[in-house]
Amino acid sequence: MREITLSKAVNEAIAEEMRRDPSIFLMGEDVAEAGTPFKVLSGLVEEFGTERIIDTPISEPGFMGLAVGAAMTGSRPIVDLMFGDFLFLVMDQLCNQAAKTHYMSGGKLSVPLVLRTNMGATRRSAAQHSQSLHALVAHIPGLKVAMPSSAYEAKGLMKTAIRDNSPVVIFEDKLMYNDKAPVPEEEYLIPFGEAAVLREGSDITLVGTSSMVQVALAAAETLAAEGISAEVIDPRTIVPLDEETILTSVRKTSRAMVIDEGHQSYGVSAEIASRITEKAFYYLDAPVVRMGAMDVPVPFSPALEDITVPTAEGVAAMARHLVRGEARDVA
Amino acid sequence: MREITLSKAVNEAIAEEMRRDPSIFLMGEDVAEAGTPFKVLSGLVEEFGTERIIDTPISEPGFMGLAVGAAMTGSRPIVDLMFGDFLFLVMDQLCNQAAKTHYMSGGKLSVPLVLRTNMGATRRSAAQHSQSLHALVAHIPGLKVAMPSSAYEAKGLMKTAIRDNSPVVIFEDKLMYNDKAPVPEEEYLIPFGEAAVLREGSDITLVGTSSMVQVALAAAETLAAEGISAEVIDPRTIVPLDEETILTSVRKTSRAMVIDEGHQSYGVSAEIASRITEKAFYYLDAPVVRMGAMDVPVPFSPALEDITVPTAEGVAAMARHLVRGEARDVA
Amino acid sequence: MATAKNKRKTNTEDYLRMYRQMVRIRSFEDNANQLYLSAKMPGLTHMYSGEEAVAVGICEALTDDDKITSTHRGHGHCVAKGAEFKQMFCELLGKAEGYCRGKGGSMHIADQSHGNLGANAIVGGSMGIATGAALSAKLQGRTDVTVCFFGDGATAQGLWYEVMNMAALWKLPVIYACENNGYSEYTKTDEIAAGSLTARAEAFGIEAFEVDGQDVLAVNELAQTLVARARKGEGPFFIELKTYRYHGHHVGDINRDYYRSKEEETIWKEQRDPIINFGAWLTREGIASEEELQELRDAVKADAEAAVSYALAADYPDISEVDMHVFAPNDAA
Amino acid sequence: MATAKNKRKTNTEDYLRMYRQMVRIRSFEDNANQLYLSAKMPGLTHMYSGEEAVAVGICEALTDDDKITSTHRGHGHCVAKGAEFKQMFCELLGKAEGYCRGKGGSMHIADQSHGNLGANAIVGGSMGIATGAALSAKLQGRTDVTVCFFGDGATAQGLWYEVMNMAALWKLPVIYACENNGYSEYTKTDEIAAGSLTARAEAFGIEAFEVDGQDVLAVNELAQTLVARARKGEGPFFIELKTYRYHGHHVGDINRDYYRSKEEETIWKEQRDPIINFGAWLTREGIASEEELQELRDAVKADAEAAVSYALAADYPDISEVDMHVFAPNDAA
Ligand SMILES: Cc1ncc(C[n+]2csc(CCOP(=O)(O)OP(=O)(O)O)c2C)c(N)n1
Ligand SMILES: Cc1ncc(C[n+]2csc(CCOP(=O)(O)OP(=O)(O)O)c2C)c(N)n1
Ligand SMILES: [Mg+2]
Ligand SMILES: [Mg+2]
Repeated sequence: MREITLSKAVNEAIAEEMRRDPSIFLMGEDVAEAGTPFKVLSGLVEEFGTERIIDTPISEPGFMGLAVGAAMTGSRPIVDLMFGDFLFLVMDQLCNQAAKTHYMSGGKLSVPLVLRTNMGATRRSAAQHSQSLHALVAHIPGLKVAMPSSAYEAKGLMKTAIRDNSPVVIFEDKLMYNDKAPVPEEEYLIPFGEAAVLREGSDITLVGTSSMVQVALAAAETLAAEGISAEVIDPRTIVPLDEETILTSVRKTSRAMVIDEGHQSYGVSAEIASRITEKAFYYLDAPVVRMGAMDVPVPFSPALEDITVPTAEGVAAMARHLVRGEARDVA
Repeated sequence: MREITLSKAVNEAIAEEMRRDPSIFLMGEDVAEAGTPFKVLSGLVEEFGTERIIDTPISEPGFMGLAVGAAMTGSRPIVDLMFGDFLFLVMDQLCNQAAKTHYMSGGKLSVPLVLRTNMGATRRSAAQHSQSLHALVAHIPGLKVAMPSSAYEAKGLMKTAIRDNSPVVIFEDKLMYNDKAPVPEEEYLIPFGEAAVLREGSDITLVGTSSMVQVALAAAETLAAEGISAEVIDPRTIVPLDEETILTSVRKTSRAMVIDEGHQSYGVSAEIASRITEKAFYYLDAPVVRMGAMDVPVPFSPALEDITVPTAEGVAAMARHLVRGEARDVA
Repeated sequence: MATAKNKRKTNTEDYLRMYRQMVRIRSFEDNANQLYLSAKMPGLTHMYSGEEAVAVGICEALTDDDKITSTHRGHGHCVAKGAEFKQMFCELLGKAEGYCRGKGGSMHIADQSHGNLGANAIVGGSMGIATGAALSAKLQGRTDVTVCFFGDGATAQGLWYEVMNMAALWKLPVIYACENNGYSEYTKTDEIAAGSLTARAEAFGIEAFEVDGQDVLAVNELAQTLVARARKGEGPFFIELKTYRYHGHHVGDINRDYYRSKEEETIWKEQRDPIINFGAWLTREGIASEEELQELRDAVKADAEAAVSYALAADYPDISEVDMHVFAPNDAA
Repeated sequence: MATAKNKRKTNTEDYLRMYRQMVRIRSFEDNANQLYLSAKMPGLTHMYSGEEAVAVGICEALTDDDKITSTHRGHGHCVAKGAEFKQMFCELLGKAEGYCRGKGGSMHIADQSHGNLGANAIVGGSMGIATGAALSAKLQGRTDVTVCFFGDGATAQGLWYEVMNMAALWKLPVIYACENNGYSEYTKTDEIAAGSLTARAEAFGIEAFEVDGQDVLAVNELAQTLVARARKGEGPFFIELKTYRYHGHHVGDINRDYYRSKEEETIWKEQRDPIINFGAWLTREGIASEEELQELRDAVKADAEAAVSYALAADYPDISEVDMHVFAPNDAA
């Protein structure tokens, strides 16, 4: 199968959907000629014109608001938010308006919009351009949250997001834009709420999101060499969350770790770990352990930044502990 | 000891601190003559004048920003945010600026401000005036988060918050403003990061935050009548979190529930439950179970709203399950 | 009424409908207030009484395809845009037959089928929505116009400036209608607003107008003109409408002496009431007799009371509805 | 330079310091760019080259007690407000001796001890901070003034309108200095800004000024006047400074043809360079000879290179610093 970059996969998904449905448009800063700073959208304005690929002023709350209103009235907007850190600027329009409109109107109005943004540290961009803020939106009822971990998922999830009738926030890992993966030429969609078992194993379940899927897979590889068999699960969407696939795995392996690049405390890994504990407790041989980013603003200095995010070595070390029953004082 | 309302306790805390330290001022909408819509601040403007009790325009991002700058330059602002739901409007200034300034400046600048706001549903105020959004700020490194559960705590925690050199967000339960509790005449502070054991017990630990402390205590009362002894713990601050007091309790009781009024998914209860599981796993006889608000926007209709939040009966029923070992399919 | 005097040609039906709609709003609010005072309404609500000419003057210039966005003080807009009493009172009481199935209540009330995109409990929260609806119309090649209602206090929200900029850049068919009732909750807006509201809109290249918000014909005349121009792509526009709210900020705001005087309230109520003044004009101009108007008012009153009784007796939504409508259904693939 | 010609009385020292500060900024940026190109600098950075007269003209009108807030394009403000090369390069490279102990990097660089409240990676993010610093000065009875630097693109952030309103209402000693370099990243700001920037400030009752941002004396003269007036409580003020950035939006923005022409860049660089033009004026007026200026430039260049070498050799922070400075220490009770 051909291999394309995550960046290209996102571009294709949007182009295909825009060809299919004229009510779709995209808006954001420097999305048209510039094709975004990451060049993910290059070429779209040439095909769809500036009426459908709209450069906005630097007004995140404003264009997020416009998208909500447009979505309520027959359009299907895709909002491009250049950095995930700018989510803080659009929270009111996203969480007080978009997320609640369908419910507050008793189902009469709906808000089919996609907010595409990114996450991920270690780009030496410091505290305001490195955050992974998916936990915040996952907490708000009414929003769906997708976290692709490869070009393949990025395309399939984006297409599903665009067709969904509810607001969807999709987080791309900005360090993966150039990573290639096999992506079919034929059209496909990836349904929401279906986790992928990316590697089968019997000793421990590693649940990883987005960027951390690679980390989990690398850790599994290391562990395999030591005779420890790790199963790796990628939830793909954290809202809705495919609990069953995760629980089925943990009931088999009896051990689990959850790895996520958001800050660990009050983060996404806590929810997944809690559900495992609540619903598979009597199968567990060891505590479910979380690994998230350190609870510090992301530092600029490479010497510091690199130690704030989970690594394959760290995951493997902890998994070893858990499997060998050395976990009494792990965390 | 005299009993005063939570509202009065907050008022006293602010007045005492403003008398002590002339660099403190308070700003927000309708805080001066009106004393806020909840009348919590009545009388302050008469004592401190409109220079220190400042009515602002309806510009939450704006005055939050002003507070950050004022805090960096020798003042100690208290920001009054009328409803916790408006947090979404101030997230950038709070989370990208206030929370990160000390760190990003390598410790050179600091932002000693207090953001006082509220939480709590069942006031028939619908989805945009009923949220309990403390999970969002607890996730952001650099912010401390206090959640008083009584007049006594409201006063002691507010005074500590005002003296803290970091940004503190303090959530008052708007349904408790008229609840009275014994509050000493003499000055006292409640240190951050020290949980209170409000009731001792041996069979199960109930960790409750803010409004849910009353729910936990009521459940404990019910359970006591049935011979089940519940220990009730109030963390008081969720950042920093007094893990030790909670773990000590769970190591004794072997069972725990965490009750919090935020939405359950990706909420505060998940963090506390995860820490218990991670660090006291081998003491647990049952899964740690969370109870949060339903994952739905808060509905207006009383018939619906009342069932979205945890109740004493619901907590007691689940605790019974856990203690009697009937928990295999609880959650 | 001076400006409208020479418009006698406009037909009687229009005049009487405007009068009737204003009376309906007043009547709705009087009943809502009673429901609050008798503890039959859950929560609080913000009365529109006194501001009727704004909502009616503007909405009478709109078609059902045109959109509006509303505010926390939204009953007036809802009635004016074509809603029925029954579903409105049901919503106010949290009943299943309410426009939002009881999930929205007073602060989110809207007859969505008539283009009302919702009341909003976030001050200024609908400014983006309205502008986006106008963008959508333009992109989809439709000719509907959106009116964004908001208060004087809401002009302090930065969102407004962001969306005005985009509306002006892209010539969107949106009309920003600022109901300047002089107050932001318990504070005179003059104390918290610097400079001039019309200048703020004009700084973005937006044409701005001021009009007496108590004069339904003046409001309607201006609205007709601007809606027609916006429909032709000459928008956006800004209108500042001077008006007054008769009640407190919300039904529970009873003692208001500390922020505004009884005298001020009396002057507005007695000399500037939009319904009384328009009624007097209608009789003066021989369009309707006082008896006919009285009959109309009585009929509306009876309607409202019947709707209240209906709503009081109506069912709450079944508790199974609590987790319905969190997500919109997706069409089967 | 016309407006400044008749200010020959201002002393030579001031002129030369301004010249030197502009050269220092240019020199800092040239080295930063080299560090990027040679892959020695982590991440990206936004060059201030071309805009030197803005930061220097304004900061030379300030005392050390006065405050500024800076932007993502913040090296120029940092130098102009009194920072040293060594700590700046250390910060740029993430070293422990940087002004922020390596935690901030280019986008948060600031010599806090000289009243720089920080660069900011959120466009417009410091508008509230600057206004709050001014509020603080007023409340605490201090006389310091705060200058808020931001770009033309940042005027699209609603926050600005919110804080201008409060600054105007409360007469705060803050000066909003808009560095209008014509571009918001890769887009001409004209295409995304409606109306007039000065009118936007004026709509809030704020006095607004336009000045040639390439003319350091013109900038300085205006700044002197406004700072003095702000200190007396006559603020706030708004200044729009027309200027130009020579490099791409950031160091990685090399191919710029699709959004601006080489010709345009050449005209600004050759005809409107603030350093060349001011140097020519200094020699024309007999204030310094070209040799003296060359000597000054060489000295600055040597300084900068020494600082770069120092910074390259300096230590990274110890990893134990990673969780330091999350919270500010509290005084022992
Ligand atoms: C973002 C936000 N801030 C504050 C409030 C609280 N609040 C509700 S109405 C109101 C005053 C609004 O004044 P105005 O816009 O003039 O409308 P009016 O009530 O006069 O119709 C305030 C401050 C809110 N609902 N939303
Ligand atoms: C809130 C926010 N939105 C977008 C960005 C991305 N961004 C960085 S600089 C910039 C352009 C800023 O333009 P301007 O304010 O004119 O400053 P200039 O770069 O021209 O100096 C943008 C869009 C950001 N950093 N913050
Ligand atoms: Mg008002
Ligand atoms: Mg610019």
